[in-house]
Amino acid sequence: MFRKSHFNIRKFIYDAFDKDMAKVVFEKVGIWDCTTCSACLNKCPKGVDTVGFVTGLRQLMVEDGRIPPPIRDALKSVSIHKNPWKIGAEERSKWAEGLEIKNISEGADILYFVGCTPAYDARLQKVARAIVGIMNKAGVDFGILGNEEGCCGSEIRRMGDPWTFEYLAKENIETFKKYNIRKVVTTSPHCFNTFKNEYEGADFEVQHYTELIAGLIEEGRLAFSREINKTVTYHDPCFLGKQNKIFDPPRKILASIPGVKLVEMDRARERSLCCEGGGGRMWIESEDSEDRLAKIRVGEAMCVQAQILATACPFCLLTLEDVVKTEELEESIEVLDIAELVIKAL
Amino acid sequence: MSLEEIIKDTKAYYCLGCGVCTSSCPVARVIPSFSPRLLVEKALFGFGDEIISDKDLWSCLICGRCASRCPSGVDYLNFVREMRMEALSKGKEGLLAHDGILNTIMELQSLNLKQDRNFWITDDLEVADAGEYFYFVGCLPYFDLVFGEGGLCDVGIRSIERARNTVRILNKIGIKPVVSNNERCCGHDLLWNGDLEGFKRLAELNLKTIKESGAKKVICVCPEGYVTLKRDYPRFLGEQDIEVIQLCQILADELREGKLKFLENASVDYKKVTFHDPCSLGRIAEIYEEPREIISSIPGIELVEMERNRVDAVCCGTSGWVNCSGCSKKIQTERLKEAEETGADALITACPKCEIHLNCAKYNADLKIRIKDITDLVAESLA
Amino acid sequence: MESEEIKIGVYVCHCGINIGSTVDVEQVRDSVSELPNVSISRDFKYMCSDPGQALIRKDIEERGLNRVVVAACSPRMHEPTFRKTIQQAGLNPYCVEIANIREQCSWVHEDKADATDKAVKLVCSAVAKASLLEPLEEKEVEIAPRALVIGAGIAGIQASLDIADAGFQVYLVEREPSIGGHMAQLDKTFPTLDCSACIMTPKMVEVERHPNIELLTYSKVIEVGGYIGNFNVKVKKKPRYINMDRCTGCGLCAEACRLKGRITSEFDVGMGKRSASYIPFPYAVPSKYTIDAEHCLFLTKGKCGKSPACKDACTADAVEFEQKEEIVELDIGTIVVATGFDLFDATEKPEYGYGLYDNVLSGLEFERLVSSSGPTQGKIAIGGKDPKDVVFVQCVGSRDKSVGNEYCSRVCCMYTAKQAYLIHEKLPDARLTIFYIDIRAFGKGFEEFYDRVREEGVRYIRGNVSEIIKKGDRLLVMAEDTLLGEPIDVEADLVVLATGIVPRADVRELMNLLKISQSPDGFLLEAHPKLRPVDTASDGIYIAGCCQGPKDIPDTVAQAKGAASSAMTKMSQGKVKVEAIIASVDPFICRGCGRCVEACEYGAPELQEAEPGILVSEVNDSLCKGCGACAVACPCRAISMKHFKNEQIFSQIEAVI
Amino acid sequence: MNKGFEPNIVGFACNWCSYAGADLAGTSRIKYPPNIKIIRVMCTGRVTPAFILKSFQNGADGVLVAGCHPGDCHYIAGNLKCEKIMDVVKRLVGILGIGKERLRLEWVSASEGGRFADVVTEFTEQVRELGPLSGKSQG
Repeated sequence: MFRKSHFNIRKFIYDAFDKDMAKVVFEKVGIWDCTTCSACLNKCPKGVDTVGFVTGLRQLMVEDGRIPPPIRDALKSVSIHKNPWKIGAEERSKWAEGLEIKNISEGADILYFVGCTPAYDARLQKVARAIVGIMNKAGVDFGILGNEEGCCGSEIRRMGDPWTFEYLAKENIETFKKYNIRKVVTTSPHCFNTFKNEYEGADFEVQHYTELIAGLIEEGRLAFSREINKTVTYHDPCFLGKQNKIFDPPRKILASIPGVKLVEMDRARERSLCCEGGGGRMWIESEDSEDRLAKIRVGEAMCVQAQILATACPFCLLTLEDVVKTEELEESIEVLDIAELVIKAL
Repeated sequence: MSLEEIIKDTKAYYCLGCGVCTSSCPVARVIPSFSPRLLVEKALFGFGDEIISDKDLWSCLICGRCASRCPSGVDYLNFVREMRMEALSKGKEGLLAHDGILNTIMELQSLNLKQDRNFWITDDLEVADAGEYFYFVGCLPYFDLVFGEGGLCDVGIRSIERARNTVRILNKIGIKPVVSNNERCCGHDLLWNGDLEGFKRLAELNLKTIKESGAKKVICVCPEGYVTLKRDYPRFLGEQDIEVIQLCQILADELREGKLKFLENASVDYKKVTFHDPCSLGRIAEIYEEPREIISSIPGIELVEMERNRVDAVCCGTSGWVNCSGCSKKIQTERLKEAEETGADALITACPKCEIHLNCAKYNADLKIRIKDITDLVAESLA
Repeated sequence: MESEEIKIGVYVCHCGINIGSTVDVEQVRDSVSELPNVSISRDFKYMCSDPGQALIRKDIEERGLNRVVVAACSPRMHEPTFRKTIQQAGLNPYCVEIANIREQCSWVHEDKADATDKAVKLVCSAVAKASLLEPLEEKEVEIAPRALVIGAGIAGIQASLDIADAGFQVYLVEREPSIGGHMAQLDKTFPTLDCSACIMTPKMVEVERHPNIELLTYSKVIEVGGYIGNFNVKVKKKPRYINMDRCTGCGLCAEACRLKGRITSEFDVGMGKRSASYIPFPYAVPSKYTIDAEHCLFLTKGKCGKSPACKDACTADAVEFEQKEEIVELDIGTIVVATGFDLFDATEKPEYGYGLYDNVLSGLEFERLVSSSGPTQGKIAIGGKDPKDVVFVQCVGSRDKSVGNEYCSRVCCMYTAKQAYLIHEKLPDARLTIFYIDIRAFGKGFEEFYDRVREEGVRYIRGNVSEIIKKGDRLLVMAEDTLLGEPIDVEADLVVLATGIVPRADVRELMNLLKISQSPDGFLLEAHPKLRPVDTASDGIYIAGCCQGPKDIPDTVAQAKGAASSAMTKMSQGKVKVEAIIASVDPFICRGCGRCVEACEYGAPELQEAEPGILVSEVNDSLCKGCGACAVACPCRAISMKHFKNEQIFSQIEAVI
Repeated sequence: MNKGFEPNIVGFACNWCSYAGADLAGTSRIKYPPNIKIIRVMCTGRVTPAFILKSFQNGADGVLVAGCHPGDCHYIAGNLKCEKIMDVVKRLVGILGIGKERLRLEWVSASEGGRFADVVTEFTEQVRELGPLSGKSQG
């Protein structure tokens, strides 16, 4: 009973002990399969930095110029357009057209950092608008950077390009400083994680939007007026859950929506299964042909009779929804971002 | 310096052997083996080595009670100082209290270190880098860390408040004094513990600092600093073109001219007080009346005298942070009891060291009388 | 004394090449030969060897040396050796000073010139201190012939029996209602498969009957004062609400209890239920009941039906709700600590689903399940059915930095093998899989037993389990078979986690009580890891069993016997030398301010009235441990910390720079 | 400017934890700069402020005091007493112009040989960076 990938981090590490490093890296299949979800890192009894090892190997490949074309394109796009989606920076704030959102230069308590994928992906633009809608309802004083916003670098770093990451980090910190930003709220757990744990010299507070909304609900600043009579299960994104131990705010939000019956999948919280969207995996497909983890995950959600599979990460949303479409499960289950559920119920 | 030179220098050969010195000596009362007379006589008989080996050489408080009463005018204080110099040159020293930390602090100040001693200056205080008056702060910043709250040997005082109060008072009477980060320890204790070279190093650095500030007048609050700058700097480094003044003198002058005004019923906390003459201020500098005038003129305060006052006052029990012991405590306890017997609710002193030593004696002891510094008292009572 | 001329001999050791290869020993020898007070300086291949020591003794005798400096390895290594050496030559043992030029010089530096330079300074510093060293006197105190043993698991039981057999009085304190500890909870013991209860019960009964043992169960040590030979101990006896003399152990009270079968049994680690009035297990000692005040209706709510059912049921009139807690005071000579361990809480590893799935058990839970005295009388059933596939997971909470336990628990490999064997005996058709990282079968008969288990068809897979998830009614255990390098999933009806051994949750409380320390793994710290494994840093306090670190039963018993014999040695000597490196007060200088009293953790200095109204501090030599905090607190330097006096250290500072 | 400057560092280590930790660094052959010379005390609670000041006065450029981690003191709380005292001594060396950075208090256990070496290496580099204690020559 063997699982899908040839990717075997332990073997990589063992091989690296006594063989020529370059040979090890470049002859291995599966190095791009790692989603950097950190499930192994968290459990390693000897505290080996497995994820750092993988990104390190990738870095060697990037240095050597042996980069798979899709990765190369994504990295190139970031240096040109400040996003990995190969779309011009001038189109970054298109999603916000028609919405009344302050530019941060006018001054605000909170910077809403939208992120590349929610800014450019049509499906995720809905999530960004939902978050804006919620914040407006609650009277949160926030602004956005508009076209000035640039990639956070989280995925770039994991694709083996720490140099561009450092450049992006420096630039973002400077931009935040310029507008005297004290608090940043992100759509994506990936941006959140990198701001919180990987930006050296950052002196601003970071929140994931689920923390912000859970807080707003607790303070009574959001009143639900509509019931959503559905069975909902929540998929913990790795970068929010496993890696930053934010398990409760999303659940608190869901539990407070009238009508929602919250059920848990077997693999919940620390035990959650990765959707396979992290670590650059949005840009590169695995060479193995077994079932995607997202497919397994949707199956798990259906096992607990969930009608809605809720999540709080752009990548999770895309990978899970993709499965629902390709497997033609739209009748049975719907994948939604928590923000979308909240705005529906307001 | 040879023994003969010391004898000559201090006129020890005039000693009549009358014993007035020993019977006047507060130390001799608690350490019967200690005798100023015997020390001098031993020198006259040529037993210099015995004197410098005797640990009691370091028990003398330099309080000057013996010298003030000596019918022959033996310069007993300098006799002890010079004998200590001899002892030091033979590698002998007294038992330094607080593991010698205060003495080390003094010695470290003769190095070329950039101190940060002015941390206490708050925004409400007006001080200058240059000007006519130089306020010589003395050891207060260091005392605060050693003896202040949470300090190494907490005796429950706030020495640094003294410095602030002094500047407040000076500001009130229109003086914006120079306070310098380059000020050093005055050198009093090094001098009297026999380290003349160490003293000179500090004195030179201080004179340089004072002169660079352009000041012509130096205001001292600490009586030891006052006598050191006024008497010892000229003696060992030649005449200086500066006037050294003790704060009480300024205050008494201002009072007489009616320029210093106290609050109506200024003293609520202290009704009846007694004044303890610090040795340097009293017997050495002969400033007896000014502090009394100042205290008496604070509305609501009654000044009463202890049995032994002015020239007869008794030392606070320790000097130069050397040979502090249970005997010192006996002297201190006796002095505090003498103050309590007057019925006063506070003993007023004018020397930070008296304040420290008397407070230390109160630690875990059954002594009620409060100890208050005259500068603090004045600052709190000013209109 | 003061006039005695100081004559120092300096001896620089090559330690083979350990020092000599990095430090120019001859240069060190020559550089210090002209220092004041040094009358001879030599070098030698191995100073600690017999000829090396003889060299020192010869010089002392022939040259009249009165202080010795040895520049060699750490004083923590050979200071005692050289103290003895000079003592044999008639000097006071405290007249030697060691310069540590091996551990703190030759072994940590590479450049020979730098290392030599540093070695010279370290020797200068030692010479400076040696010039000021003073002979010290070692005093003696009497030792009370009574031992306190804390904890009555197998370690405490064995130690108590040994000490009592030697004729000393023993007070054995146990916090549970019965003695026996964790061993009593086990079914069979590896590798011999002896029944745990069968080999333990006779010892438990012997403890109860021994004329020299006073058993204090349901009790806790709450205060320990004093020092070796003269510990003053307070023990709190919790009320059992049952009269120990009257109770016959018949169990009518438990039968009658209105909460019967509703309270979780601690002894069965949640696998079984009990009443509020209970005896933890059938062969408990003492075989007397206890009413659990936390649950008993009458004790918690003040009401239990019309009248308490147990009281009505008891024919011996043994129920006494009016009992109060009692404090017992003891004068003790030596103490043996045998407080055992806690089991690792597997919920700290959420990936295993422990606490989430009923069919994931801890090792101890499985012991109770498989035990014939357990809640199922030894029947292994999951959801009423015999499990077909059982998976064992090794190293749960051991060798795992992610939960902060870096050490190996030492018993799990073998107890897992034993448990697999027990299942195989009862359910020969069950498929048994053990996931392991390494098998540590190091003990007597262990490897043979491991082979036997494998012969029975138990499958050993090398790889640590990464997660356990539900698959229908069954579990899916996921791991990598690291020998094949391929992921592997195994389905299971029952998973047994080889939960490791962790320090007692209240170990800090115990440390504060006894003034002993812990090692980085959290277990109690022995005085020396190899040579003093049962001693602690506090004289007269010994440790045995798992409180010192994970170990199996034979090792525990051996260590208990070791601790007992150490305690007995001290008590049969009747007297003990107390620390010579202590503080002393110069009563003439002391101001009696009491700052030393405030600084001391041991109550060693006390203020005494020397003359009316004059207080002077006095240090109790037996209480002083020699830390020197009082000397720092003393404002007037009345207190000297012997062997670490101000002038000694000042001289070292001067010499070292 | 300070090229070739080798700082003089005096270390005070408690017998039970840090001195043993230093020994362990030796037994493990972990290398560190030779600038530090350790004076053994039974407990950091024995380190009186005068030891620190005397060290500076005698020409030390840095002083390291190393004791047991809080809670591990062989004498219960000597290390905490030392910490309280060192807080004041740091302020003292601060106003004296010696500089707080030249005095360091660290907790090193008997099992932390590596940490001992790291602490010493790092502190030595820091003091080297600070340069010689100014005015030392005049002293």
